[in-house]
Amino acid sequence: MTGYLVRRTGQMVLTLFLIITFTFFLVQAQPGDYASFYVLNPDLPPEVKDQIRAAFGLDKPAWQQYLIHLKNTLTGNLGVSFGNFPRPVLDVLAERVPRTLVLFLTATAVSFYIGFFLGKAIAWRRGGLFEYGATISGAMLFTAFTPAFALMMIWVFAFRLGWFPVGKFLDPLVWRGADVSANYVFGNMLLSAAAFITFALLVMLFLKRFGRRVPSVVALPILLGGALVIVVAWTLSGIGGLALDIVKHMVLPVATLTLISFAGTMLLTRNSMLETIREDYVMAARAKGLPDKQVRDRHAARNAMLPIVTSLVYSLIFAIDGSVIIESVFSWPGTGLTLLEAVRSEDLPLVMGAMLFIGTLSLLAHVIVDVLYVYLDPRIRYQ
Amino acid sequence: MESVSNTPEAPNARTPGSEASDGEPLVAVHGLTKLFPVGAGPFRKPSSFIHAVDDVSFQLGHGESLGLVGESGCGKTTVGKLLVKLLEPTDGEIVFRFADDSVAPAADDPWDSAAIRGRLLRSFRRRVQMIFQDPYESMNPRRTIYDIISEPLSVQGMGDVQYRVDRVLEILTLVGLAPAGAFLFRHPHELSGGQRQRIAIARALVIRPSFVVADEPTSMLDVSSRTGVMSLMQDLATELGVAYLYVTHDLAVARYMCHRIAVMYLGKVVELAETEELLRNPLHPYTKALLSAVPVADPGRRRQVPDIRGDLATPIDPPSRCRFYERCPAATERCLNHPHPPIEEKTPGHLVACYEV
Amino acid sequence: MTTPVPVGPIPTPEFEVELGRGRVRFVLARLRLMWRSFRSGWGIFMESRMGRLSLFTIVAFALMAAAHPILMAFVWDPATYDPVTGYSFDQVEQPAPPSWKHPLGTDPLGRDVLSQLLYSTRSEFVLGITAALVTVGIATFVGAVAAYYGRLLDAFFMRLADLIIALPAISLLIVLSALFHLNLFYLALIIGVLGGFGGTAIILKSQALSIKVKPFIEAARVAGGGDFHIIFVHIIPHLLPLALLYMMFTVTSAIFAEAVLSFLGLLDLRMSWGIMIHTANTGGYLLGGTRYWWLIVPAGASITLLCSAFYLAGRALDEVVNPRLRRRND
Amino acid sequence: MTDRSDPLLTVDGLSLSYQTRQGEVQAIRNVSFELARGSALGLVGESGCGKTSVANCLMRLLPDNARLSAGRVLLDGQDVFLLTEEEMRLQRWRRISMVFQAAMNVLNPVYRVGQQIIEAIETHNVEPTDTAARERVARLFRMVGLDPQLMERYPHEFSGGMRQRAVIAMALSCDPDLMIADEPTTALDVIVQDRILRELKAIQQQLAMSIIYISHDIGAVAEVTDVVGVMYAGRLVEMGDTADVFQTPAHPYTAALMSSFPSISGERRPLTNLPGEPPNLSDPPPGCPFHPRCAYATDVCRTEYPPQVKSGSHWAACWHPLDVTLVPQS
Repeated sequence: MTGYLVRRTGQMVLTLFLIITFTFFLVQAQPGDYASFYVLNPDLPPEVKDQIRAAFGLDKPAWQQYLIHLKNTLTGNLGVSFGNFPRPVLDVLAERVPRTLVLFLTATAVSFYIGFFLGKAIAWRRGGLFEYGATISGAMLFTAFTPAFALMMIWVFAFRLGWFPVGKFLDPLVWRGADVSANYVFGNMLLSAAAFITFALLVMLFLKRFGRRVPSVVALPILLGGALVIVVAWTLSGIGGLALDIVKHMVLPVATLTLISFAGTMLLTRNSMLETIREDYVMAARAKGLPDKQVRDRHAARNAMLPIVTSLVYSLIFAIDGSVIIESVFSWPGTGLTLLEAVRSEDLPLVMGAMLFIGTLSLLAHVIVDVLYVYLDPRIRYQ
Repeated sequence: MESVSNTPEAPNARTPGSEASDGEPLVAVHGLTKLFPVGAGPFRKPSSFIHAVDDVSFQLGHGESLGLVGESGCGKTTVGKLLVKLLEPTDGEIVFRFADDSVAPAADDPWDSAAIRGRLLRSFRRRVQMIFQDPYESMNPRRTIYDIISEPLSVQGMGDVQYRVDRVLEILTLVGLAPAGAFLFRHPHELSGGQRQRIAIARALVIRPSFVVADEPTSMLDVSSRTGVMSLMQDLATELGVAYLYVTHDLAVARYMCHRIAVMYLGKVVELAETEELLRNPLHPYTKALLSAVPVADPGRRRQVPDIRGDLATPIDPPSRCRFYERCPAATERCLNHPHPPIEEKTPGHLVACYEV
Repeated sequence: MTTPVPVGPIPTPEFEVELGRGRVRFVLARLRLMWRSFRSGWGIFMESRMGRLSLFTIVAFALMAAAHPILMAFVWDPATYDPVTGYSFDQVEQPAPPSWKHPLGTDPLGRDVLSQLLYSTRSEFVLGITAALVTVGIATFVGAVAAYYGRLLDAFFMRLADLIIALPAISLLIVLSALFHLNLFYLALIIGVLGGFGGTAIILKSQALSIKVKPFIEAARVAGGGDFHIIFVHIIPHLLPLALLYMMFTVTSAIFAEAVLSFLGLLDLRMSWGIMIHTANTGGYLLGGTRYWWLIVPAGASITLLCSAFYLAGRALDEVVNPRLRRRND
Repeated sequence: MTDRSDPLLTVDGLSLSYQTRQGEVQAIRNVSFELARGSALGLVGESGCGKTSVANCLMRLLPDNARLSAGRVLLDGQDVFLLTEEEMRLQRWRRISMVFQAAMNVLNPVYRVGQQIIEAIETHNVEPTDTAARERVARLFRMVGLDPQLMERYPHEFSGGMRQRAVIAMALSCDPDLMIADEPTTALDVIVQDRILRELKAIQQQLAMSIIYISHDIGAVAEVTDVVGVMYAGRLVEMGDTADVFQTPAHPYTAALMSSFPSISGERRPLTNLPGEPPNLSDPPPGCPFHPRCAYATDVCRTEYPPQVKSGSHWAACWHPLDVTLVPQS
């Protein structure tokens, strides 16, 4: 098992290397070479141009440039952004990557849960208007033209109802006079979220040790208590209002991303369940006299989950792609929007940096899915 | 019951190998070995080997039927696949001598299996055919019966469409599917298991081979269609002069189909004898156990408990001693300390691989 | 749970052919057979409400695409109705709401929205179908070959597919379109190639792998069939239904990708649904809500409808291809 | 509870059909039998004759397209089909358990084998605590000849024979009154099959449990059962004490089945070839369903279903029984 994971990780590193190479030559391949983009950019002062020439070896042949690029990338030197001059690309991305991560991790988790839940329900009670309606509306949402759908969400919930802000990461009016930076608040929010998740996992593990006969009712109050502690801590800290502002800005993009991506999981779960339901062990579970819900959840759905976990890679990448669109519509300052702005302003170092990060993100997703799969399927675990 | 004429007749009525030209066997297998690597990857050496077939030798006469019997995983199907060149042996040789040798490397020369490739392989395929176990999976469900049966003719470029249709109609009638025309454009899934297996026989025999490997052709059929397929195979063997290697796990079926039976255990042939001799007078402890494990349909009869221990071992890198040692009721010190016993003739025509017989 | 299906004796020989002398009857019998299996598949497809609904939608859009050149040639005056260069002079204010003359109104540049919509439909079909054919052509071949030959060839194609799957397609297309100014054809090609060497290849390969281990492949080899015969006669026909299914999904993703890129203003096209929304968006009309609905609803709904129609057609096709998903046992 | 001399199970006039695309398939027609406490009943027949459907009826585990057209199944005098779904659920495994045909797939691959048995024990509250449940599983494992340590293993780590034993242990886990064994040894090698048959018989006698043993293998049925019923085309055509039925078969089908079974012991008697195919159950022939294949068939067989001929507990449904000691009942 460890061997398998090591091998998979090795493959991922190789893939990452290929992505770096690919983006480099892509940029090289376009009309006018890489160098001219730097050199001809009128925004740059002459001494910076010299600096870039030296750093990237732009006067050297392509393969040497490639080696230099590789070395720079591996040492974290992604160059200097034109658009955000003189901020280094790495610095720009370090600020934006967490914002994308939060957006798309939350949306993926929620949509996976909803999709799985609905999918198993419609497969279990087949036929009838519920299945038909869920399938049609699922397919509509799944194939909906994301920008139009996002704009519709904004129009309904931000303009007509006024529940949430139109877009962006924060509201400058709220933040006027605040003595902390947005990154600081956001960083602390991430820390609290991580702390809560760790706490929840520990509670679950702890309860599991008492066996199946401990009702899950016990878990809920403990978890709610934990959540309450965090909320109280934020309220007392004095920057709770600022955090609330960020949360408010998050709701609409997360909801939109969730709505467009849950259907994929739902439809897949339905098909996977329909195949699993015909397995003999599901019939055996029923024959054993297990309650209907237990047959569905512990036997059918648990096995139906395996192919879905494999396809979680697709969902994650779908969500990464989706977040590019969502970020641009909601002006959410994440990697996607950064990529788009960089592309529009021909800010090549930033384009390459953003692609690298998006690629890394999807590769990480890949690895995580592999680990999850190994955990879920004992047949692989013991190989 | 009706149609007693269709009853499988005793194969012993014919003398095995009597049609052999110059007394040479049709197939001579010597030291046949097939190892399958375990845990190998594109860039990794295998960590161990499955000894699927290990140093197996036997001969098969013209028109003879030899049964290869053993439990699943004993390597009997692998032997069959090696003979029809679906697999290449790791070691050992297989030599064929066909009676009507017009296309042979040179007239009357034996065909060395290892040297058959290219155009020679094609004419080899006209002489050696195979019938597969599963009548459901061994036919492409998208193709019609005509496509399936005429495949050997068409891939070998034999005749035009009309010729092939005639041959297919002819063989369909021969395997007892009438009216033949009604079957041509059906799909396998429209037929019953017994009918499908008749189609499989027709496909194997349409190019008139001399030798057919039958891999458990009746094991997935119902009792009532099984008998029909068995007697059909025997009738055709007589009529067309076909020799069979009959691979099966069922000793009772082998009894009705084969002149001689070879019993395999973990890649080795442990006993080989004429059918009735083997059943009446089994010498190897494994054969004895196998025989006493078959349930009998006679409620008045009580059979003895098979004298065997433990479960089937794995054939992965077996230790150098008798393969049956761990399960053998008669194992001695000698069996432990010596390599797997060689197969020897204990009584005329009765070969056994055991130190203690 | 499977229903026991009793197999009776062969009923009346419906397909008995007197072969006579000649190929014609033979071929006819075969065609009749193909027609029969098509009809049974069609029956299952049409049995599903989703199948009927999606087919109806696709046909409706195809008619729309066909209508545009006819309207332009016989009914509409190009000066007013050309989707790109036309201008409606009799409207005081642009964009104008729907009227008898412009059933879907005009866009901010005074062009007829209905004409734009119909004109774009054709390009969406061309794009989707080209991409789908490229994908399926590549994926079928790669899948069959990788499964059949295995080893290094397989390892190479599967690692490549892993790599392509890991690439976020939209982000990549954004970069590509910015660097190379893609047109419709190149876009179709890129999407097709990405799909063909990517996920679809993996799925078709695993299907091909399950075919490769079937005994009928060994039977074909024993019959004397070579690699070419086995791949083209036995493996690829089994991949086609699944390939057709993934064609549908590729059409969906191609149309979707085009729309997104056009919306972001990154493509070099004359007109498309995405560009229509892009035009409205850059003019700031989108957040006007329902006031300028004709600028967004026709194009947005068309994208969603056509995408989901192809998607649902794929789903319904899935039930034809995969008997385990069917409701009734036969 | 009820009197010990009452039959444990009474099946009365059971008829079941499946709705399929090809029409209504009459899987079981008018099947009646009784099963005494502690005895072993065999059901013999070829595939598609309705054996497994009978088993599924007893468990009341029927696919959606099945319809019970007539008859009752009384377990301890209680009609199984009149219970609510929840009541039936509590009867399953506690009263009737089953060893399924495909032992390979009956164990859920993602859970430990022991856990899957404990699950049934907990559902029916057979043991008060977790520890007691584990001890019970260990006892069951020993009973079927498995090392109790194997509880902690996953199904894929078991060989075919071990899985079959684990499935038998699972079927015994809630002390059922009746165990249905549906082709429990079909996929196994003879030596393993022999052991499992012996263990099954020993356990049945030790626990004084009733058992219904379903198989197409006459030899296995003859060794394991006390009473045997022969099924053909959805009907029970002959029934009686195992010794009676197999020594003096009355129905021509039983006789044909027996003489087409090759045997390794005794003289080599010729095998009978039963011509034709079993009837199509969506369009069964009138009269006796066996008449198209029967050598003794006369006009009356072709038009009317035969009445029972009987002698003691041995009966057959035939106009021309081979065993003349059986006489028609008024």
